[in-house]
Amino acid sequence: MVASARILRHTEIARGIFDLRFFSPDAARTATPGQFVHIRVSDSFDFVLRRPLSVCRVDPSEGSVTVVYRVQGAGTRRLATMAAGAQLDVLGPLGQGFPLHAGDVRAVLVGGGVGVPPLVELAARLAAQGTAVTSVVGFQTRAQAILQDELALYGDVRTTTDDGSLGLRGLVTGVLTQGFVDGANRYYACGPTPMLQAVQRTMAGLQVPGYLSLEERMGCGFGICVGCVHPIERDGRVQNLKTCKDGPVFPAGEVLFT
Amino acid sequence: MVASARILRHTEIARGIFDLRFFSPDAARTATPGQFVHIRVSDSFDFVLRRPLSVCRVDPSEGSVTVVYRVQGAGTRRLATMAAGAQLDVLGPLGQGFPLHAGDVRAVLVGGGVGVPPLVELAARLAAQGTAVTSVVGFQTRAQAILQDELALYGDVRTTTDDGSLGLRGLVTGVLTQGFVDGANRYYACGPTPMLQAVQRTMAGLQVPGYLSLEERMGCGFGICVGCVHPIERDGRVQNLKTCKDGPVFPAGEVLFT
Amino acid sequence: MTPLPANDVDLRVQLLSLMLKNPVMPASGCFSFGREVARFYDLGLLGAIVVKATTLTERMGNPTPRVAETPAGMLNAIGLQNPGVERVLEEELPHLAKYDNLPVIVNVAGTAVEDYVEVVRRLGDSPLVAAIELNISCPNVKCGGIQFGTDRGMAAEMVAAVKEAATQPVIVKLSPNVADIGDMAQACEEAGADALSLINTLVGMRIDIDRRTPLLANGTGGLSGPAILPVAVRMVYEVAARVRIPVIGVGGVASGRDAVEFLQAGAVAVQVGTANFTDPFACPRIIEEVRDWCAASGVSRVADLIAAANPAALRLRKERAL
Amino acid sequence: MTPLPANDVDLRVQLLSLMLKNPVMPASGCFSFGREVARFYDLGLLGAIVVKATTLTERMGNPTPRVAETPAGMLNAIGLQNPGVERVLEEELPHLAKYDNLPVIVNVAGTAVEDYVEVVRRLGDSPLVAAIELNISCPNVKCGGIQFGTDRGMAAEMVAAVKEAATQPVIVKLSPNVADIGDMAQACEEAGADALSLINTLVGMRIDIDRRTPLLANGTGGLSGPAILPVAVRMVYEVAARVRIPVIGVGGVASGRDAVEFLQAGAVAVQVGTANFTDPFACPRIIEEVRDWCAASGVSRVADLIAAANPAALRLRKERAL
Ligand SMILES: Cc1cc2nc3c(=O)[nH]c(=O)nc-3n(C[C@H](O)[C@H](O)[C@H](O)COP(=O)(O)OP(=O)(O)OC[C@H]3O[C@@H](n4cnc5c(N)ncnc54)[C@H](O)[C@@H]3O)c2cc1C
Ligand SMILES: Cc1cc2nc3c(=O)[nH]c(=O)nc-3n(C[C@H](O)[C@H](O)[C@H](O)COP(=O)(O)OP(=O)(O)OC[C@H]3O[C@@H](n4cnc5c(N)ncnc54)[C@H](O)[C@@H]3O)c2cc1C
Ligand SMILES: Cc1cc2nc3c(=O)[nH]c(=O)nc-3n(C[C@H](O)[C@H](O)[C@H](O)COP(=O)(O)O)c2cc1C
Ligand SMILES: Cc1cc2nc3c(=O)[nH]c(=O)nc-3n(C[C@H](O)[C@H](O)[C@H](O)COP(=O)(O)O)c2cc1C
Ligand code: FES
Ligand code: FES
Repeated sequence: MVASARILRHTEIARGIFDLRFFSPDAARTATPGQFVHIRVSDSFDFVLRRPLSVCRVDPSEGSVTVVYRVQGAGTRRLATMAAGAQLDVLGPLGQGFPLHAGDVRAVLVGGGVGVPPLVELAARLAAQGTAVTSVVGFQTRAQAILQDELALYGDVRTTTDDGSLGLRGLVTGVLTQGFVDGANRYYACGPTPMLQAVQRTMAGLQVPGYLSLEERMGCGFGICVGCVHPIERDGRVQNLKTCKDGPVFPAGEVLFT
Repeated sequence: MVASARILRHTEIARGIFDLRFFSPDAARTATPGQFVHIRVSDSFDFVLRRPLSVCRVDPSEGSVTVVYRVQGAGTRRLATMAAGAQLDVLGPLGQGFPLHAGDVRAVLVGGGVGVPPLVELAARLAAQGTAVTSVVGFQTRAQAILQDELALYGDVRTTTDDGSLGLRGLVTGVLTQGFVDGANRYYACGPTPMLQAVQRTMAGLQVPGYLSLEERMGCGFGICVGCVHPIERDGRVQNLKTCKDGPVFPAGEVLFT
Repeated sequence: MTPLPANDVDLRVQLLSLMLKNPVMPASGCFSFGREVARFYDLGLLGAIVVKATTLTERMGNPTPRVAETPAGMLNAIGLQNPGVERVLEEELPHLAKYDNLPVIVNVAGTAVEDYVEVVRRLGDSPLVAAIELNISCPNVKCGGIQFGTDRGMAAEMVAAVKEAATQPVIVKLSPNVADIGDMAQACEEAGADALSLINTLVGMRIDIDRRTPLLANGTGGLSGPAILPVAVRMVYEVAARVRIPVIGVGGVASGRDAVEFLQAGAVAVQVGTANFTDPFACPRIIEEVRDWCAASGVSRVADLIAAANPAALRLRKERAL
Repeated sequence: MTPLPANDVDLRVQLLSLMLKNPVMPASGCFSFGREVARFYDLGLLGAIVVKATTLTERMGNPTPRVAETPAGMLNAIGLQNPGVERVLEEELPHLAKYDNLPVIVNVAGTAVEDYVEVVRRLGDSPLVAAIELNISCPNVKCGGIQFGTDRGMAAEMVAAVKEAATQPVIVKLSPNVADIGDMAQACEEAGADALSLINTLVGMRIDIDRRTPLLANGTGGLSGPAILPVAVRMVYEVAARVRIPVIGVGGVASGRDAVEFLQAGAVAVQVGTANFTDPFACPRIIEEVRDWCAASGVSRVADLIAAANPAALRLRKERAL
């Protein structure tokens, strides 16, 4: 659950976006797509909080887990300085990932920015169970587009960018039309909150059920601080559930936005 | 004055005691024995204060400065992890070193523990100006004895240890007899405060003038925080002078101990 | 002092009528009700456990973001989210019964004296609850909490009312956001507090300069973590020299050395908060580090460290022992 | 917001009658009288300079150790060592005359109201002194200093007395060791303060556990550095929304982003203390980092950042401008 994991590979795959692979046989065996790891970027008190990063790929045979992250602030900047061979303090896998439904014929995956990484392992598992996968991924601009090739291994990928520098200009929801989601049993979405909100609304209109992976600021990452909650309507009442423990993935129909 | 200096060599020379050589042509040219450098051991806020370490050797031709330090607490422990090739944030040389007196025939050098390092460069300069050098160095135990060979290049070295595991058992002052200091024009001492106090008393009794290098906790290291003062009797009055700027070396006769 | 074998160190400390197997316990709100951490290690290792603040009725807490990082610390504005005392008793505490000698301390919060009293009354029926920790120092709720902790008279009134209702010992948790902590401590002692714990968090704020707004949805939050340790040590030192009741030290404990520092300042035990987030194994690690430090320093009984650096507090302790 | 060339950023801010070339100045006691730092860089780069606390007569200060390191901070207990106002005027300030547009702010301390008044009177004759900073918040001297800063009535009395004697504007420096900083700020405003600076240090302690005694000879000391930044930002935010006089932010500023955070909280300028010890070039570096942040964020006038994240303070600022 907590491990000092050796970094196997650490490369910049787009401007300021890194692919980090570390050795953690247990996590590689047990992690499911949508779960995350909670990484301590330094033993300095400058960073008393760990950083949550979604599992992007696991390779149980190699015993490796891969995360893909964007340098955002001081912590990820520090993380980016760590070289292959160094030891990383990793807690996880944590949380509830994306539930798979064995009978699904077709699933639509929607990702925005650094919300795309968890969709890769998800696409692989869906494909493995025979569910057809179509992905829609949105980025600010071409230079920040990531993981389309990886997703393309498992099905069609549509790309949008805010500035039109790659794929369609506009938001991912622009792609989510009746025709596009035709035949889809389910959708899975991960990305910034405004995107999730728009996707939830659009897909509800198109009557496709799905799951959202929420992003909240975390203290502990495993349920003891109650910092990361999100309002969820469940069992007929609104509850502030912990996204680190009860989530980050929730049924889209239960998620409330304010 | 402030430099990012490359570490040229970093080796453990006794249990928990390190020899650190870094590249700093300016400091190597200008530093005098008894001055110190103020080192930032990390850019983490865990260490908002720099660490003062005495200049042990300079090599102007190589552009290098050497310090010798003992791992004491968190900061020096951190410093000890830095490898040759890494960059070190060094401020200095700082403070007033040991004054040399050209006509001196013989000088006695007294060092205790990690107070010994500054005596090495001092011994070299004294020898170069034709002053005969005798050193008395004290350590807790044999495993912590350092720099006797270096000092021996410039004259006789007497060693004492608290436990008798090397040289004479007891304190350095045990060596400082009338016969031993015979013909000495001056003494120079650096070490823990109780040692300095004892040496001051003993040498005053033997009527040999000298200098003490004081150790006080420092904030800034260059005179702006007024943290590092020591009571000095000068110009007929007691003043709290800054050991970082007015010292760390003071004429022994001026130094007050409480 | 000559070193000892680590196994020869007696870690026990006495807190009121409780003999704790060691002086380390998690701080309220930084351990939930223990269930999550029980996946990581045996809670039976702990000296005691302090659970999340409990109020009379369920509370949803504040909007998010509720946490932010700061240099050597963090801010939180959880806002006392908890399921209310009934569900705490029914759902959250029972799993703790299986641990041998694990005193359960329940942190109690509210907005009015009557609420506090009622929660304490209901907890009084539970044999599982070893002590009450009265949280009059929560900076993150609009009404209640901290104002009791920064007003001498209100604090005393609260403590007296709760003491009357309580069947278990009452530990009062003090706020550091005051000009004179010793005076607050004394007020609580005089009003009947059985022990004190300090400190709760300092009020702080971070601003998201790119969005030009406070980072926490609540605006301000409580500052915790290593950053506040020197403030906490100072307050423990001052209070331990002022009152005769035992003091528990809280604030920034992240290592065995930190724990020893609080003990020497005059605390009989320490609570560990934020460090649990950085390192889920913080508490058992700190216990082992205390043991190792004692062994290396030749200290055979950790209880001998209490107030060792605080002569006035030591004198009070000795008087009390007579 | 579209990025700008760094040279297009107007860094000037108005502090009372002074137009500062930028909002960054060293904090009192963390720059001595400027002579040592002048060896490192041109002091003319600074927005202003605040010099070491000055008392009526010479003070020797406290015994050593006077400083200790803490997580993301330090403690100090200097105890106001300074040569007294006469020698400050004769020996320490004159070298500052050579800098163009470098307002000199003299920090004044003492033990009794009359001392403060007398120091201020003597400084009144010096054309070099642009403003007085009244230090009613020094935690490190036995009598005087902090008790003025933690008692509403005493603070008001002090400010009124000093204002009567002063020919220069009076900035009152507040202590964070209070339960209600807004109330203290208001008391000072009502008593006639021209501006406020906050915060001074929090009272803290470290113990040398191997020697079993407080690390500082004075026992307690003042906590400064990044650790206290969130406390300072919160207090600036609260005070800026409460008083109409300008506020200067102090506490843990170590980067341009930190300075911007204080400005957005409502400060018109910032003081840099402890960071000067970590990095002798901290002040000019921070000025450049503020410039670069503004340029990257498309902010053409740094003055537009003042209170940008504090709507209530912004409203007060606009009212004042009318
Ligand atoms: C469940 C989950 C999964 C995530 N997966 C990924 C991923 O796969 N790839 C990726 O690039 N990013 C991911 N993020 C976002 C990532 O955690 C933040 O970008 C990162 O924590 C920022 O840290 P920092 O030190 O760079 O920023 P700082 O601003 O220095 O961080 C300060 C504090 O704020 C928190 N924080 C800052 N921004 C965010 C944010 N957007 N979301 C949550 N916390 C934040 C940090 O964790 C830290 O506690 C995920 C977030 C969550 C909650
Ligand atoms: C002028 C001068 C020259 C010195 N030269 C040498 C030398 O050549 N070799 C050597 O081994 N040591 C030397 N020392 C002592 C050395 O500075 C300390 O051992 C070191 O700073 C301890 O840092 P730390 O992080 O390991 O300890 P910590 O305890 O983590 O340090 C915390 C703070 O206390 C200060 N501190 C702790 N112990 C001392 C001490 N004994 N003296 C001064 N400050 C202390 C640190 O600088 C730091 O600010 C010198 C001290 C001074 C004042
Ligand atoms: C996320 C969080 C939640 C907290 N909740 C409570 C609480 O419910 N009741 C309480 O008395 N203190 C609460 N505290 C304060 C801690 O118990 C402790 O007093 C404080 O954090 C200082 O200790 P630390 O520095 O070890 O974290 C909370 C602290 C944090 C960080
Ligand atoms: C060594 C030292 C000496 C100080 N001396 C004074 C002083 O003489 N007068 C004063 O008003 N504040 C004094 N202070 C407080 C600082 O001016 C400042 O308010 C405080 O350190 C917080 O800022 P910082 O975190 O940037 O250091 C001193 C602080 C330090 C660290
Ligand atoms: S992050 Fe602590 S409970 Fe979720
Ligand atoms: S260490 Fe700051 S004045 Fe000497």
